[in-house]
Amino acid sequence: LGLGLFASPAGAAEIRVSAAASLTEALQEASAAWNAQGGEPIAFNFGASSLLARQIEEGAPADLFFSADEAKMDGLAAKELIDRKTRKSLLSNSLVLVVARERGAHVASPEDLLKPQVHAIALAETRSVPAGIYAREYLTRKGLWNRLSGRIVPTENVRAALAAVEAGNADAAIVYRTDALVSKKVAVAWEVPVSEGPGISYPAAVLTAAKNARGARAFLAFLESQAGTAIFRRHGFLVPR
Amino acid sequence: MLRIVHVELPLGEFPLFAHLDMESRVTAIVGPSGAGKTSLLETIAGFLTPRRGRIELDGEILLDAEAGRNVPPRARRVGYVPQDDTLFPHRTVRRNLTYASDAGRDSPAGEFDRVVAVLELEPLLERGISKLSGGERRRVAVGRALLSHPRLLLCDEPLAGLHPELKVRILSYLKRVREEFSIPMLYVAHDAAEVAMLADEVVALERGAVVGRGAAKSFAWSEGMNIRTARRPEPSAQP
Amino acid sequence: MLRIVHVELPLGEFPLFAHLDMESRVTAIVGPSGAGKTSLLETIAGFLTPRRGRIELDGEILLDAEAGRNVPPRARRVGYVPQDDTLFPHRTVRRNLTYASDAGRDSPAGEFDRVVAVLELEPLLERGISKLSGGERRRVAVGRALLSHPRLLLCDEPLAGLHPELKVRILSYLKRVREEFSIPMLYVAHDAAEVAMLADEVVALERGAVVGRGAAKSFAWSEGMNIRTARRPEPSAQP
Amino acid sequence: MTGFFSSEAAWTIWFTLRVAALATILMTPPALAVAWLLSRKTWTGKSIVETLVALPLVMPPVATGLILLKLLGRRGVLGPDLERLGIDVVFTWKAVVVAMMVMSFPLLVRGARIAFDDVNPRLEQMARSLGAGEARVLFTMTLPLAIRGIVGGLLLAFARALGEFGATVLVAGNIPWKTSTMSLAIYNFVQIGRDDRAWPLLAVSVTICFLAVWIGETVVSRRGRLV
Amino acid sequence: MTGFFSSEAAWTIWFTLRVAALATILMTPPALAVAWLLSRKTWTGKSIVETLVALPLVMPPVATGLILLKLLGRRGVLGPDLERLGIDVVFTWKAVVVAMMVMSFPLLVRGARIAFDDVNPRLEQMARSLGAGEARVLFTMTLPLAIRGIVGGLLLAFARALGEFGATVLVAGNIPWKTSTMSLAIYNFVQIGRDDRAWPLLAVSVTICFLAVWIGETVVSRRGRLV
Ligand SMILES: Nc1ncnc2c1ncn2[C@@H]1O[C@H](COP(=O)(O)OP(=O)(O)OP(=O)(O)O)[C@@H](O)[C@H]1O
Ligand SMILES: Nc1ncnc2c1ncn2[C@@H]1O[C@H](COP(=O)(O)OP(=O)(O)OP(=O)(O)O)[C@@H](O)[C@H]1O
Ligand SMILES: [Mg+2]
Ligand SMILES: [Mg+2]
Repeated sequence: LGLGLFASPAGAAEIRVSAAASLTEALQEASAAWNAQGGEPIAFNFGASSLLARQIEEGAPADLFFSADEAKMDGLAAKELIDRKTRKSLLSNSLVLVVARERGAHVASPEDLLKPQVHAIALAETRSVPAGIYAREYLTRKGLWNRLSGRIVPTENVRAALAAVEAGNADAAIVYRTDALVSKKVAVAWEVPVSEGPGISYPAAVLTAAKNARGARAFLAFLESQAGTAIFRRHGFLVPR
Repeated sequence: MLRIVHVELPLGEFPLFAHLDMESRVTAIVGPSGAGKTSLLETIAGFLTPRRGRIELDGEILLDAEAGRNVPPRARRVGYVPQDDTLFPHRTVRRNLTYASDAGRDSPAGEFDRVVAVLELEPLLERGISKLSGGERRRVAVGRALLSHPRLLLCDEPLAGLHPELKVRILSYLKRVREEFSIPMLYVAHDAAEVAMLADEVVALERGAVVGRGAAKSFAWSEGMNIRTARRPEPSAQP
Repeated sequence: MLRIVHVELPLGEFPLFAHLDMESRVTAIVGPSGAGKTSLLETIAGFLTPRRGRIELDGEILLDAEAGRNVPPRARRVGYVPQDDTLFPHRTVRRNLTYASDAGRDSPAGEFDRVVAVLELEPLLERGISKLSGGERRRVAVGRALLSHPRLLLCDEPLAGLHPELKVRILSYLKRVREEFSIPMLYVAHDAAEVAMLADEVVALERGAVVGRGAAKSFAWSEGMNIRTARRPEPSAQP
Repeated sequence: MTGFFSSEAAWTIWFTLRVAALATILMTPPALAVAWLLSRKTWTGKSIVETLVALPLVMPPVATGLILLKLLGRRGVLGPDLERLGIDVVFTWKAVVVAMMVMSFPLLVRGARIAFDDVNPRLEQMARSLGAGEARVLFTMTLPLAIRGIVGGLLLAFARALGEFGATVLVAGNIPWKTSTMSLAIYNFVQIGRDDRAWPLLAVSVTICFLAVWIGETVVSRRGRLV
Repeated sequence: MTGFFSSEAAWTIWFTLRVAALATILMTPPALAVAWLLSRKTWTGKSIVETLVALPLVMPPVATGLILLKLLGRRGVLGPDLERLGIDVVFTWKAVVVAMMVMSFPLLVRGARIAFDDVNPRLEQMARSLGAGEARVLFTMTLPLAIRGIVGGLLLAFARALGEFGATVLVAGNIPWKTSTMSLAIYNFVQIGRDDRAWPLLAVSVTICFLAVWIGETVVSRRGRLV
């Protein structure tokens, strides 16, 4: 078990990107394209935005942070951990109300959530997880939050909320459109119009502690480029222009 | 009475092969180390299961290998004093002695006190087994077997390592047990005197087979078997 | 020579109190069950640490409670045959016998074969301990002690449960060991004949104290100590 | 306690203690049974059962959680039957107990199995020949003689139950005043960066663990005095 | 393997095996030492050490991970010193090993400690009086006689190392081709709803677990033949 065995393929000139788990597939595709045009290798670290933020606060090495919500980014900005000039809100997403594809509750609009046969509504943790925070914001704006709070089931994250609906133990869930598309067992009952919805945005920024800031900026630029945005669109994200 | 019919049990080098009827009340089993004495006793107790043969006690079949019948140790009601004591290490002396009666095998009233007195176990009753001397252990093992209200007693050198005086007292008690309750006894011993004192009959084992048998008094002790006659042995020590 | 000076060790009911010089080559220790024989041996071997007293072997101080000196068992070079064998269950007979020499305590050349021959252990050498009979265990324990190239042998009933014939052979070998290598020996036994044959001197323990002492031949065996003389004991069994 | 902790935190602590204890208790009989079978009987596919038992350790908790959800969910394998019986597991305290049981099961089984292996079968034989039935043998010989390993396993199991997070959050959700255990609460506080509120809870679980260890020690050594 | 699995999955499996094995190996000596001290020596604050050892079980993994991060992170307690030595742990395979070690340490310690407790001290005494030094006693008596418990503990520890997620993801991150273990990969696949890619990996870890169990069984029973 020579330690040499553990030498990672990526050498010194790599771009370390901490990104929200929900971006995994889009970003992997993007990095492939980026490499194809001769970009430096990318080392991703996928996880829950909040934990990624914690890692950065504790000085874990990263060049670029791609969060699933502004709050986390603000937190880092307040601690002077990101290079403000590079901060960009690249993507947006929309919330959807989903029910089980078979024998799902008859819900066609948020108001239908008040129906008595809707017992449980799965949301990602509404204090810490972006998707949950957005969903709460939306329900509050709709004046439904307080009337529904008894039925809310906070789950670890969006995926768990979907799993709850798939398993039939939640009658409905509010998740990102991108995640809803992935699951075959759920159907979109109602798509929150961007106008009504909360301002969902995925900010990205180069970190002040970045070892490879130049590379990070370059990759960020690539993600903004035509090629980059095309990929995100294909994965169901909205790209505000 | 105990009948052992063509019992065959594989051991290390050789098989144990036993075919005996024991009408006598106390049968002494003698034989060199590794002859199969313990194995024989454990077969009767049901700890070892022979490949062949039949064992009957008072007409009841305890084991019939051919017929596939095998009464479990629990139902054999045989009191066994193993060579290595096998006391229950997590129980006091008292709770070792009462184990059988707790399990529903009550001995006659007063028996407990009597046994404890004869074996001189009073001072030890509340002790843990790990705090006993070798001889004290032996006595507890004997007591435990006596208090299991058995139909048959199997004693594997019950008095090994006991002081002669005590030995005599215990022997005379065992004798009384045999007479009062007429419990037959199989008794492994090495000491001619001990055998002569207690046994009616002697069976000699060697390499797993019965090689000699006779009334205890008249039993032909091979040269040196009685240590007295062997004061000056030729140094047969060299290889 | 072994000197035990005012050694005091707390036991169950009573303390062990020993004060002895042993000039003789083989000292037999006799006494009723629970007298403290094993405790005495384990004190000399260093398994038990007395509260008071001193122990010297050939002038070297093994223990001096007052001076806080206590040579660890490892350095005492004492061969001990415990009453309960204490064989190494995870090693074969051979690797039990060679344990000491593996640890650097080599016996004289040829000793291994000689001991194995006398104790008749050849057929068992590659066996696991769990597959031995009681007497076979004893013999392995004796062999292991003999092969540890000791300055002093402590034998706690080494021949208990052995067949007279074999007993005689082993005794005569121990006798030879004592003469050839002049290894002094402490020997716990219950059999008058055994003692008479091997020992020069007898020490009687009772309730932890030395109550009698004398040359083996002339030793005054209390009534019944020699089982032969006790053929018809008055039934002292009733409580 | 409620003085220092918010009433919600106090509830969470008390709730966690009860479910963890309940899970450990409920788990013990089956775990001991499995351990006994593994130790005493030889049967084909033994290694397979052992593997199954060990799985909750090997799989990432989230996977275990998903599998449990697929089993107990209303659309799951057992779900419909449970629903017919009017038992609702998922997203209730029952789910917490189930998750804890599954996750700590392997620890008790291992501990007990090894302890059973080390019990000298001759003692059990002797007990039988003194007239003890199998039940008596079990309760007067096997279990007391294996107590060290069993207590050790119970400690690990209880500790694991207290710490369980991944599987619980999936099947039970993280519902304040309903299914939120200390681990879940701590996880949340860490996520929102409120370490100041996470530490006190952490301190509590450490204290509980200390008490458990200490009790275990005394139980074992109490028995030890005899042995 | 690479035929069926993507080269990334193949790498992940191989990587996980190596780090889990390495973690188990590195952990063994200290764990056995601690277990031995707990079993053989009596000292004040023993229960406290035992509690500390058990902590990684009791705390939610995320807390353990965070504490490790605060220790090893660049802004952490040891971080600066490590950095000066040119060792960076966080977000490297080293972090994975550390996390696995910390999380499975308690399992081995418990197992070994109980096994040591059950070793008959007279055997060790006898070995000494036959001239064996402490080292020889340890290697010829204590360890061989405790082998069952030790192997059992090693199994649990290795299994736990394979399954570890919560702490690893914090200190090591979930970096493909660098720190991503099977557990992390499975978690990530589940997150993005790609269960189809999670199951094969799960199957692999189950298989590995089975092999480990099976090897453990044979090792123990091999020794068993003599005892
Ligand atoms: N660990 C212990 N704790 C308390 N008392 C003990 C312990 N071990 C032995 N004893 C007591 O000390 C006394 C002496 O024990 P020892 O083993 O030395 O007797 P012994 O002379 O060897 O007897 P035996 O001939 O039966 O072996 C006995 O009364 C015994 O009950
Ligand atoms: N488990 C075992 N496996 C293989 N062989 C065994 C086993 N147990 C005993 N033996 C062998 O069977 C033979 C008889 O053993 P047994 O214990 O019956 O002898 P014994 O007559 O009681 O001898 P002793 O007087 O020394 O106790 C011995 O040669 C012994 O080596
Ligand atoms: Mg025998
Ligand atoms: Mg003794």
